[in-house]
Amino acid sequence: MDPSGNFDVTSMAEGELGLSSPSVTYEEPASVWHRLARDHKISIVSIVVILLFVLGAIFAPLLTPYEYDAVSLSERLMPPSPAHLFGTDEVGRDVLTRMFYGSRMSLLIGIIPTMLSMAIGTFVGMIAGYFGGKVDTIIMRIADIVMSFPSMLLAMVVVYTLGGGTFNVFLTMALVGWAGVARVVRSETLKLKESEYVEAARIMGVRRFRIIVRHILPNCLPTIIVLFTLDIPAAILTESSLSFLGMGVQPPSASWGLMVNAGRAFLYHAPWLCFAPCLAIMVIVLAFNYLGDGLRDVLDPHLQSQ
Amino acid sequence: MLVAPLCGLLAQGCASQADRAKRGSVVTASATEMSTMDMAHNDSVYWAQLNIFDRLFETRMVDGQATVVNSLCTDYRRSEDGLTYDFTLREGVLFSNGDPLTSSDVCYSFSRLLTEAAANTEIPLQIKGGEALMKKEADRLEGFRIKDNTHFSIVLEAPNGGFIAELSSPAMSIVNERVTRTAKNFGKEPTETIGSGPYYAAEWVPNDHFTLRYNEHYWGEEPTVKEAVRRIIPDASTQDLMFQNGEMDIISLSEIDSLIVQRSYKTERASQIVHNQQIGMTFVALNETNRFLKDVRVRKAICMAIDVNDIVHNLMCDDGMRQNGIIPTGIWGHNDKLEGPPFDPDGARALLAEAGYHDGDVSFELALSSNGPQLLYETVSNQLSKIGVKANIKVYDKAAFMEKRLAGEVESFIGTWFMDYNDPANIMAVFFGSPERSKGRSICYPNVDIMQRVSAAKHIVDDERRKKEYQDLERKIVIEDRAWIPLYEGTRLFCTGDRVESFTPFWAGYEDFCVKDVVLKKEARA
Amino acid sequence: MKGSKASNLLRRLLYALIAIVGVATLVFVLLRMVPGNPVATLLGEHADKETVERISSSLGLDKPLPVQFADYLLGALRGDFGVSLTLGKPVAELIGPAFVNTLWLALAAALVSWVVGIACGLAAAIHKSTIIDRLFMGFSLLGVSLPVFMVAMLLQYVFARYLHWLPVAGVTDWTGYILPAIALGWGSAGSIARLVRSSVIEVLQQDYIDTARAKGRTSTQILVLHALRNAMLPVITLMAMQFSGLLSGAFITETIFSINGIGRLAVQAITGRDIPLLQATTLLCTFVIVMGNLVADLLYNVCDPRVRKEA
Amino acid sequence: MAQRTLEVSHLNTSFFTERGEVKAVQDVSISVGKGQVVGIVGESGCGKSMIARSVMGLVKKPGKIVSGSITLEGKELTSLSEKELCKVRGRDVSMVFQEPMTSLNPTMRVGKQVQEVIAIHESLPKEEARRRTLEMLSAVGIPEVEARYSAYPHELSGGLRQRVMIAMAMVMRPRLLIADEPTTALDATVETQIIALLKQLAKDGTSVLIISHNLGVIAQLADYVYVMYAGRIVEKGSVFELFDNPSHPYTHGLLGAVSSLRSQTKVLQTIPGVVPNLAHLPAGCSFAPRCKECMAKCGSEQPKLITVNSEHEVCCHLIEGADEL
Repeated sequence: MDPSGNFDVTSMAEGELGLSSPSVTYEEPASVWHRLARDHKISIVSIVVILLFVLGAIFAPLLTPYEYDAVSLSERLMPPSPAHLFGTDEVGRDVLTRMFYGSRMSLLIGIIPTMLSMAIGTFVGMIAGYFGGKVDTIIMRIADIVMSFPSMLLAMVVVYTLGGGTFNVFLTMALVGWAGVARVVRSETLKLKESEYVEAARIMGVRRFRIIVRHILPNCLPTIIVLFTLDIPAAILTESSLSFLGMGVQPPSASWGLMVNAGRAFLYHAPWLCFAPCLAIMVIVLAFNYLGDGLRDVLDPHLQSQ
Repeated sequence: MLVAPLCGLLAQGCASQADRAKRGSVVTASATEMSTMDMAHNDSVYWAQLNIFDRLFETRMVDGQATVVNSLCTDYRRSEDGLTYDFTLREGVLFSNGDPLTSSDVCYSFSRLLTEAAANTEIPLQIKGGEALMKKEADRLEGFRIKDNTHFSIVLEAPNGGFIAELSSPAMSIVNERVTRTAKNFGKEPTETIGSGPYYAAEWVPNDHFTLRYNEHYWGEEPTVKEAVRRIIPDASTQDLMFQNGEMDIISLSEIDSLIVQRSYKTERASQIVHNQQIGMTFVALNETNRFLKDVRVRKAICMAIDVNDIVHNLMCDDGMRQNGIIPTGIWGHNDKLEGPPFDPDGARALLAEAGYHDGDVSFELALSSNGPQLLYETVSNQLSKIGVKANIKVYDKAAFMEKRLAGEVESFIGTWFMDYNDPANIMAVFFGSPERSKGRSICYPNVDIMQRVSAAKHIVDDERRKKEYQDLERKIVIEDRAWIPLYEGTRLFCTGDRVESFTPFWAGYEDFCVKDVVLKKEARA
Repeated sequence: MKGSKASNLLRRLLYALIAIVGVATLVFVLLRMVPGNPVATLLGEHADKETVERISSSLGLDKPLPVQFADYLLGALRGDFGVSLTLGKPVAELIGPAFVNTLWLALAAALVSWVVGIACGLAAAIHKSTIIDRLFMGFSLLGVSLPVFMVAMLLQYVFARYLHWLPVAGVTDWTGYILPAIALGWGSAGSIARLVRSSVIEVLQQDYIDTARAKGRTSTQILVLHALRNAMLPVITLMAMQFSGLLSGAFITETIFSINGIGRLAVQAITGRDIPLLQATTLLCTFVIVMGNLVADLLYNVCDPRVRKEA
Repeated sequence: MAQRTLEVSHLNTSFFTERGEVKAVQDVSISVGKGQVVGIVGESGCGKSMIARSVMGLVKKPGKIVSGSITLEGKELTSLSEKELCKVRGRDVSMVFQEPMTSLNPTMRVGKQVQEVIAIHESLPKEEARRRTLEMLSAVGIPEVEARYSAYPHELSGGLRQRVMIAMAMVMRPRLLIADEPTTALDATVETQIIALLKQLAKDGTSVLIISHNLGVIAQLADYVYVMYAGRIVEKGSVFELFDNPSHPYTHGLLGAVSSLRSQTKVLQTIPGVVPNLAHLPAGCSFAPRCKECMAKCGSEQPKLITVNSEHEVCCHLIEGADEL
């Protein structure tokens, strides 16, 4: 299925061991990190994995003796060897080197558009939820339009309108992603708006902007953090699908999606071309998903199933 | 997991895919669907034209040299001044619906290209009165004179030594006048698209498959293939798999990496490989309005920095031939004495320095159309970077690329031109025939005199003189002006499946071919 | 009560209509912002500028934009989407059969994802925190983490290339749907499994499950009679929405397996800059998604008595 | 002594978590006679509900009955298989839960939910089962039973839902009804009605084990009371004896925390501190850390159950000390 945006955001709350009456209450509330380490060890592993990838991306030039774009036609499609641990690609470039450089692009694609869509979605969602009325109706109808447009198709159309290229892919994915965030944040805001302390702040004459920033935003944060963590892998997958259809990042930039796309013609005859980037996509997406799951359990935001 | 046992059951039920092939039928695949079978509206996919229709003449490969042979026309005579041609049509030719072929069908076919006024107007426009017909100032083609059912003559506006070769172009296919005149959907509806070729269109599910079936009225020798299905498979690796799985009988290997072809097809199926020179030229176009590229020394440096032998040997696994001119090998008028500059990066650097440029000074856009040869681009760009020239690859969507190119705004690109007919005009005039044409190809060649001569060369009736003039001009453009950077002529490889005895591709090396040139093994015949 | 229910339905329909018209407008505007004349690509290498302009005007591409937009909307209402630039046929004729192919594919994929997803989710929920749970959940997380094209290519190589059991691509008979259905259903099977698991676990912690046990029901009876129906409520919604997703999102699967469906048409329309075809496919996909959401809402209303009465 | 309806002796129920054993119920013995109403009282989290669950055989997964015996009319329940337990539950012993809002299946009509119990334990024709269901529903005081039969839980008020729960528990005429905080979620007027209904049931011969943190409810309903603290019975006695003469400091505290009409003091007393973590119980008396009258001995030695009089036993070093003096 279309990989983007299909992560169910249902609460995976497991209920602490089902201890209904002898509750283990009155303990010091552990920090998020402690609870992650205690109940979701795999989240910690995920964080380590993600950090490793980030380090690999930052220090790519130090980790490999090759240039990521050094064409060497006499060394085309060489199988893995001590000189080229993951072999060479169809124009003789070192696959491992391109993996390191590709992780820059793929991580950026995971993070930057997601941050953008989070920012837009949060802002718009809070405005819609807080002010209600016509503003809400208009914003939510626009969000409806974006959401009824199959995300992959919208991305393809926007990429084609703007042309390929890194920046446009960033923009496209942000444009596609904000609506879902806006919906969740809006419903959260609606709930918070009715809460006593917001009511109290309003009665005391606190300005609306201040209420939104000081009272509503911080309480939406857990939700936003979890959404963010779960949207990153979705973005990486969307980019790889776009690249697969030739509409993502354009060469000679390297991204994992692009490498898989180039390598798929060689899947049978030179599998190392696909293997490494596929594995990387899989691992990083799994890591972010596990981390997202863990954060969701620990932060327990109010995410509905839709 | 649930799937595995299910598939096990299936495996028992269905035999190997190859055993399911229908006798007398071949399956082939292409990534691109035709938009129409109508030659007046299509010029990129020739599958329908080559198999459903005939032309007055055909071009065939004879000993590596393209040669024009008779087809629907059995005899012709050219007048002294090269303006008038008298033709004799083959007797007893029937269309696939049983109608007889007459001179009137030929006249209608040529006139129609002009009245439709879309693609392929260039050749009939040379016939006297062609311009008037196209502009609707006349209602018939003045230069086309019908004598009787099998005899007619054509008068040209100006002499053209390559006219007969041009008549073998797929665009000049002969249609059935009676059916086509009344057709609502010629070219799209199989029953309304009638030709005299060896096959007729039996079924067309756009985007899925197109089926040809043998035309019982065909005048030529009966082919062994009675049915040909052309499936649309956009993905080259899927085609590869399908062929390996026995689901296809003939595969064009041009979209599969040459090294893979070398490692798998050439080693495992060497005897089934069919080579065919692609009569066409791959070249680098440099726009002379660019502030760097207008300097001939820069163009020459670029020329010297591209290691064509490396590309042909390593990127193409020697499935290609280095070219030094404009007129490709295999075309009449090709000059094999032309010599390109040697691969010499140091010399190139020196030339750049002489022109006043240092490392990184020269920088331009190398425009790649979204479906273009990406590896070649990356290779060339990388080779140029070694002499300090930045050729930045920029990917454009096909339409955007076309529009930019037609407006003369592409800074540089790598293109391939395939020949439609066996005459130098088919490439020289296209790129250097006039300032407009040169601009439309984003070369923007400034030398007006040369272009006038290219345009006029076509009208030289004497073959030797015409050849000499073309070669002269070619030398000026390529060697002196470096306005055209030739790379190579490719070889198209086909691989035939176990059911195919022999196969002859189309002379110009298109992916499309004449199905009648496929011979099935005895056991696979109907 | 009835009045409010009807007006609620009307409001939803209105929203759906707004969304569809909105998408239609959005696509129209986006496509007109693109540089490059689609006709140029169509005519190919041999065409010169004049020919391109002549053909463009014959296709009405030179009319003022508002006029083109009006033509397009009015045509769409009549089911006339113009003629495809790349395939040369009326778009409506192309979309009909393509939609049927896509529908079959989506049904097959839905079957795969529902059966596999619900089975895995249930098994994991019942054996919560055991090795079975970890295995199935790892499996389903892999389902949502693997790009669909990787699954598709893997299936092609294993079942077609090595085992020769199934055709690589294309649909000549029903066996052609098996691999694409698995590839397409795989991802949504993963998310369904995750939702089923969490939903069943949540329901199994509800007090009424204790009540049922106190009545003397066995675990299996409880699961079937009490837990499943309640646990399936959110799942049904997800399934309805995913089905519309399958119907309108098989771009990659249809391309890899060469199935002549809506998804591949859309991809071809984009790469070929086939504006009429692209407009029609996006409109169709949007319609499907909007209807899917509507059906999901209605299904939820039907299945959950709490919502049913409130509406 | 005549055969008791329920006899729990030396019951130990623990949870086995990653961080060790949590002893939810320790060495608890309880006895309920026929037609008797027995109450268990204690703060939340002290293990009351675990006793109920242990009796029902409904202890959830990491939890387990470690030792002890539970007999229902002489029949040992702890050794029964799950299948045999299913036959007992709902027929011989049934349970009413605290939350009427969530204890009913939201997607099932309430009548069906009651009728289901009959279907599980008896093969009756549907009509007959329905008739009995309707009878039972009206017996617990539900008006317009025909209409209510096909209502969904969310369409009923809290009180009605609890009545449905009671109907469900009583429809098979069980020997023992366990009511776990049956009125906690209800408002005061409804509470009174439900208490009256339970009283009526006891009068009709059903033994009732009622669990509550609300001493008021216990005082109104129970004949005999057990006071629980941190998984142990700390004091037990007949309702009058216990309320008139509380011996354990904790019971004192509990009573002090209730505003009573009889009480002369205006200020409510509270028990300082909280229920200790069951995973890390102090070595001696578990109430010691909160006890105002704590002695040195309390921190190290577990007190034994001491008989105050024939109707009253307590588990406290203070009493022991009194004896010694």
